[in-house]
Amino acid sequence: MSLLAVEHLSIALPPGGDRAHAVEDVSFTLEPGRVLCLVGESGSGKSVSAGAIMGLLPQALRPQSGTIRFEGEDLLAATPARLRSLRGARIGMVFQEPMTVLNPLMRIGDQIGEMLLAHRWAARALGPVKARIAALLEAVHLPDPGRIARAYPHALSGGQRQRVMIAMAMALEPSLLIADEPTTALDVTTQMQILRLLADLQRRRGTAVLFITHDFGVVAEIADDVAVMRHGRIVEQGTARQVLAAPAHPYTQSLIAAALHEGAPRIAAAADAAELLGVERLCKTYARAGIFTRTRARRALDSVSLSLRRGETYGLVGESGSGKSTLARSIVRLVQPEAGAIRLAGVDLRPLGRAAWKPFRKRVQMVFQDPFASLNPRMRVGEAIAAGPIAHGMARAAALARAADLLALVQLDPAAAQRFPHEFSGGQRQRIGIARALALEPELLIADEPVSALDVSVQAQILALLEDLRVRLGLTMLFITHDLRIAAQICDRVAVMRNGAIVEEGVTAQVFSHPAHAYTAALLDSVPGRNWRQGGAHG
Amino acid sequence: MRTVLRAMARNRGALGGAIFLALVLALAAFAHVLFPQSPWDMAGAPFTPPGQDGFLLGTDSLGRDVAAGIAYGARVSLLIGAVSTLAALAIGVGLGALAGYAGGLIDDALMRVTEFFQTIPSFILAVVLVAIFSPSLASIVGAIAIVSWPPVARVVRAEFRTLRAREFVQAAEVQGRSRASIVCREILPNALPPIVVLASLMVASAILLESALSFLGLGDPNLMSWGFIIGAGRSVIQLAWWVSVFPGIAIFLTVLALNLLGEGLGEALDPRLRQGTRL
Amino acid sequence: MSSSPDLAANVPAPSASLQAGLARSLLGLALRGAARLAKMLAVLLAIAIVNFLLIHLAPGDPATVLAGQSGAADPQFIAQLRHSFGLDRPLLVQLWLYLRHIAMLDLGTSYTQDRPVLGLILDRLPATLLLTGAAFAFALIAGIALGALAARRAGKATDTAVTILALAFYATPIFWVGLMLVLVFSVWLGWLPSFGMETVGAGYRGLDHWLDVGRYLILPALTLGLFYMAVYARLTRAAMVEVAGQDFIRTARAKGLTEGRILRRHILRNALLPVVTFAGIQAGQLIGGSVLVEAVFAWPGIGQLAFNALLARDYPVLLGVFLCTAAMVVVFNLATDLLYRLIDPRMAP
Amino acid sequence: MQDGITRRQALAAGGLAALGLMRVAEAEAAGIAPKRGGLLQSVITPEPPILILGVNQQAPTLEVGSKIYQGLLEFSETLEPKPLLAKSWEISADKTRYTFHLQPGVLWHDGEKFTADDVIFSIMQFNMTLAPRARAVFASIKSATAPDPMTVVLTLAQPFEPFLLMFDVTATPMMPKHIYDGTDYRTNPHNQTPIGTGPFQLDHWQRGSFIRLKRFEKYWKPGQPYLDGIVYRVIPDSQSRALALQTGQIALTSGNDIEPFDIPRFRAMPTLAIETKGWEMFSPLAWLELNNRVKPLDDVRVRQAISHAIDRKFIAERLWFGTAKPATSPIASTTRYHDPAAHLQDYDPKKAMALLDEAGLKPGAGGVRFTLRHLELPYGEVWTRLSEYIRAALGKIGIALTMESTDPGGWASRMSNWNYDTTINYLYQFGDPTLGVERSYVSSNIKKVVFTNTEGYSNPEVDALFAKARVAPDTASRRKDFYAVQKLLIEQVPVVWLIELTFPTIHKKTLHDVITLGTGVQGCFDDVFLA
Repeated sequence: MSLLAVEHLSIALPPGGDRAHAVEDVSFTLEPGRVLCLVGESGSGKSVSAGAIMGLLPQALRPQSGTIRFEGEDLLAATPARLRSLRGARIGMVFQEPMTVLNPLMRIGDQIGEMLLAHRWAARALGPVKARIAALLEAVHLPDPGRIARAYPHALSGGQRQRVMIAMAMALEPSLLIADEPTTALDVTTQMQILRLLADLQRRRGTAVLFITHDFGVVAEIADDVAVMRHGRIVEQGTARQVLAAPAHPYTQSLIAAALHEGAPRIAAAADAAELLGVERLCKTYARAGIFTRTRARRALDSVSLSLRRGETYGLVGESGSGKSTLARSIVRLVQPEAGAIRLAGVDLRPLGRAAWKPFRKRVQMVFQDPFASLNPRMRVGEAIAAGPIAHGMARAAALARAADLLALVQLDPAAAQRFPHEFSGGQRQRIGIARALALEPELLIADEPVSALDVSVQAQILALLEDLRVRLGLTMLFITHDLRIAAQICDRVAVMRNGAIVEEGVTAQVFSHPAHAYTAALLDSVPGRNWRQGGAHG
Repeated sequence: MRTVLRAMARNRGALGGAIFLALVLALAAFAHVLFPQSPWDMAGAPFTPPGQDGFLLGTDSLGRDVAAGIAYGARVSLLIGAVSTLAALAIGVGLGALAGYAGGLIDDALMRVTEFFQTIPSFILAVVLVAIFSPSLASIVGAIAIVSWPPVARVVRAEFRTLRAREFVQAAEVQGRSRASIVCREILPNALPPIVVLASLMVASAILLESALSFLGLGDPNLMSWGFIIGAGRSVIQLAWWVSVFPGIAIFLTVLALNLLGEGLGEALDPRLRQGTRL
Repeated sequence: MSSSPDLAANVPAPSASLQAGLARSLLGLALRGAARLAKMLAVLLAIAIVNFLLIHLAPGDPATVLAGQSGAADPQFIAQLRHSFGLDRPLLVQLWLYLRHIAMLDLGTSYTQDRPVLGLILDRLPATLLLTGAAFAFALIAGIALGALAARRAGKATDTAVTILALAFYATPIFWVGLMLVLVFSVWLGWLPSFGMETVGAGYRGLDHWLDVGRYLILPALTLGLFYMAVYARLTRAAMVEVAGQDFIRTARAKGLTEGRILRRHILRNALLPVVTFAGIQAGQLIGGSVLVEAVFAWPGIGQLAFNALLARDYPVLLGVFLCTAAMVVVFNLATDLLYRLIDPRMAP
Repeated sequence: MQDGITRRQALAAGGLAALGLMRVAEAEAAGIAPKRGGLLQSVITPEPPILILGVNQQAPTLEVGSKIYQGLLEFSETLEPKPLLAKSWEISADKTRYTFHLQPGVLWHDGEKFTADDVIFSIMQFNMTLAPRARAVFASIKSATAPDPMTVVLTLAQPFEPFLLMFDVTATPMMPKHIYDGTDYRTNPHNQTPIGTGPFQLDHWQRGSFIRLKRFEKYWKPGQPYLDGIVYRVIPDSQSRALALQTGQIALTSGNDIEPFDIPRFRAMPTLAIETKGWEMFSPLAWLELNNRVKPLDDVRVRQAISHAIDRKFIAERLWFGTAKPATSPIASTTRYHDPAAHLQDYDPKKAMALLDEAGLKPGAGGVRFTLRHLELPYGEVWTRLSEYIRAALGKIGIALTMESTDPGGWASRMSNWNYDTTINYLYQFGDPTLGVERSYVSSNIKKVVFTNTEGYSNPEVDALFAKARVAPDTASRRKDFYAVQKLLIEQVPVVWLIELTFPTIHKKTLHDVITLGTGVQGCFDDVFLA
């Protein structure tokens, strides 16, 4: 008997949505001790499926038909009290966003203890509560469990909180653990730690895991079985080995291709091209100073230097908080560094005031990370693109005509100029953002995590577009990303940042194949699916 | 905009509020048609109960028609509510925008000023201001504006701070746009929804504040306002309950309508609420 | 596992920050306390200056008023009064003297009552504190209870009823509520006294005295409290609905907790934090509202003192009451802030 | 006449007990004997700032202070002097020397003896310093001597017929010399604990709440006062006061305590008695004050027109619910020297309009002839209603009023700076035109001070008549002058007299002998009793 058997599950969406069902005729099984990855992009119905198993769907969503059998018992027919007694005790769950899943007003120990108390019958065999809490925290490799138990969530980092969540989910040794994108919000190194922890616990305890993810790299890392979902349906399922090696469905193929980031081989820019942008010993400290309040300074940029040659794509990689975005924003004067120099074609921009900077605006443009936040929701797309040229003196009519051309350039319908941003998908919006940046015909394009907010399949398209435009328009590009796979795909040279400083810099292939710095090595080691990737890349 | 209207129409409370407000506006606009005589005229015998001698809502201690008073009072209450709100918005949006956009020392200084004004109990401040500058339309509007702007400034500042950090504003900055263009075209339109909601609630509280001032005898003596009628009628409440009860109901309903409208607007303008997150 | 267990330890442990924090926390607390105090004094100073200037902008001076009240007056008499009040000195000198006296808690002497202002205020303060305290407690408790009820039954008839009730009290002029309560409970039903603070001459002692005061307190405290009850009910409901949508509530459900426990331990605790904080800041406004209520119910508090002083142009009293209420607000804000820091671990030093 | 009074008073004073007995007899005739005991619950509005008479002369201070302090005399409802701390007095034939014989055995509340020194101190020092009204009269005292501890002799520079009126407690209270002599009267620490000779002494004052007086056990009238004490509750809201009276929580209200519109309700209550007597000493007269400097108010026809436009009966009956009387003369009908034949301009809007036409003030757009500012009197609601009535009434003859409201301070300041067009004002007349009426009309009193001739009316004829009446020793010649000045003023309309205010005193019928004097509730209450 399968531990979990979902059969012909359909869950209706409230009327008025873009489709009738969140989940439609979904069936899969999970055997004891195995890891099933439910893979799909946003809106594919994977999280709704998990919610249905836990009985934690929003009120608007109700299962319409099908069954969910857990250890032989139909969960859809179970009473709320019965479900409650199963949740936590027999089925544990780990969520995506570690920063918000813990009650900020309750000590860690109490939050775990509360669960043990709620399932007293299940916890009784496991010994005294306090000792059990310490043991659990120890098991997820949290240092000084006693102190952690007394701490409040805000004192813990995201990775630590996710460990607490895992400890909590595993507290009563459930037979099923549902992990809903548990590593998506984490930095790569932390992500890998959590994945390893999960894998380790799973192996030792024999827990079955339903792992929800959008990343085939993660699948390669952890899955025994895979089910790929799209638009509420399962399009392909099988063992991980089988699906990764020979994806049958085109959608699965595209997802895997996107995860591998296989693109055209890089044609390295001439090494002797002239320098376009030079950054020298740039320093930026964020400080909150007050007369009485303690000054808490944070060095965001610690004497950073780099040099971009004309025509190259320069990658800046690092985890969140490493200072890469601060560097990008410093170059376009959204942030004002207190020391160092930023030379564009030999002119130091740092000391320039707002007005003196204006001519350089045309030469340096930026594409932003979040396509939903980077467009003014109350401004027509055409206006948004034309606003820049108009500000630099172009006639309005000409600017609007040019906006239409640019939309065509980024492969959108020129009629889009008349519409508002909310009428577009994330990928389309990012194209608009690129069109806006190109409207001023810049020499240097700074792309700050331009694809990290997009679904993997869309990421590939945007990256391809950027690469195409770069070549066609002869742009120089500073590309910022946390994703080493993307950097490897499109950058001529990369710099690895950590704690506001560049720890290593060089030609991409060189850096990635023979990292000189331990941190670079750790980063590379943390790329999910790296073994599978290497395998895939070589054959 | 159309979606906002549609969302509002779905909200029964907001719809009711809007309809009632339209009625009050009509009453104010056509007061001189419905009651050609001045509301100050002694139209009948003092203390005529409601319904007698053709006085729908009775008369007061001088034989003035309460219904006429309420009709003309609608003008005053709405006028004071609207004008003082506009004045408070002008101060609050100006200072809040400056503080939120400029940040740093300017922000710090302006916020201290705002805090300062929030520290003084606002009703006492309003009473003092009106009393000192002697009660008149201008002093009442001014006093209400002065005690009502700080919340606007705080909301606008918060909006400006968030919006200023939003990528589309940074994109505009990178485009090399002027500050005026960024503030007026990028930030302000997006900061408007909470301001609009706040404004409708402020009109409501301005009407309440005006009525309280009038109740204490600090109203403009040349204007027939609802607060004035209650103030004049409260002393005869045992003799002629209708004099203070009806204008009280008028205030209550109008303020209620404005609140419903404000909430409806708030829900309609906030997409998160529009989806109806409920427990 | 354990290909890199060291990395987990690399992440700064809470212990480190806690330990280091503990050492610095005392200093930090002291510094923050000093900062707060300095800010408080600055606000008070600003209030004193502004009030002083405002009231001196007023037409008419107390000497004229007093002269008028004595039934007849001659210029010599007025000059004599002006001199004895120091009104003939330059404004800046008057301000400087005023501030210097304030620093020594000397708020001056009432023109009309010939008594130290501080004494007058202190005489009236207990009544106002009792009224506002009772109103505040009632508003907070009833508001939170109603709000919680509405949030728990969101979308149902109870929710609608509570929402309508809250909106109704929110939209009704406070003085009008007072009048109507008097009309119903004193005039028609005769259950409760309509004015004053105690039965004078009854000579109650101990418990009887407080029961007596309690009877007098009910209507004014209700009048003042109902409006704020509405505010807190709405806030509580909104906060609870918001908290109920947050991730950690889903976590709590996933842990298999009962709905009751989730409501009490997770939703309510988190929702009450902003409500109580807001209420603490709002408490200052209660003092303003008490002016109206004290007028309607003849409650012998400082609100009434202020209004009478205003009408009589008794500057020192008015300034004193202002300063006093502002000081109370500042102290209240400070207390709220400290309380907030105590309750919310995120704000701990 | 003057001698007559003296003789009669001397006789009456011969037996003080007789006076008391007479009252008792009156009560017994009604079937009620004075009873000792009981606490009188009353109300005081607004709360007096201090209880020391002289330091403060406002009505609330007088009402409470008059139980604690006493004057040499008190005055009947017809304003005839009656003995109090002075058991008898004589006036010399040339009307310049007044000899007072003091009541023996009078003690201050602190046990000290009341003597002639206290009297001379009170007149020549205390009240001269503090009270402008007393100063104006007492300035003409040539000498004040005490031949023996129980006798005071005052010598005037010239005759002053209304002199005795100054010895009521409300004008010249007797103050303890041993406490105030040589100190700053205003800041004397004893100001918080008043020491008088009255039947009641201060027991407890809960600021903002109540003032409780208790019986002074060593009061000089044996067996009196009857009441154990009096509680004055502070209730600022008029409706709360009305409720308190209605529910029986208080037994006595006076002055402005009860708003006029509540009077009909209380009239209907069988347990309450309403009296309008007891204000004869003050006889407050309310008028519409016209700034005679402002055009077109400088035209007598315009002033007459305004007088014709106002229906005084409406005001008395509709606004004051019958507790006020339409004014008929600048000198109130309850005051000495009122001319019963005098009458003001009739209510006749047509005539008013004709007068305005005649003055060349034709109606313009919307029927408005001209616009004036009107400063409201900030003394309470009914005064606001009065202003509203006047606006309506003048509106009918084409005079538009723009209302301005202010607080008492602002009002007093605007008045004393003559910065107004029209306003409402009311003044006490203090029993004699020389004391209370003259000040509003003589040109020598046009001052930038409130309650003087602020309207700026100036007429040598009026000046002369008042001056003559001031020093005339006999009543007959004074009467002639005052009748003449009344006629003249009525024709000239320097201000538009409206109503004579008679503040109703409302008390439970179980409370007896409340109003027996021309000063009403500002009497000492030593014979008031509950039964």
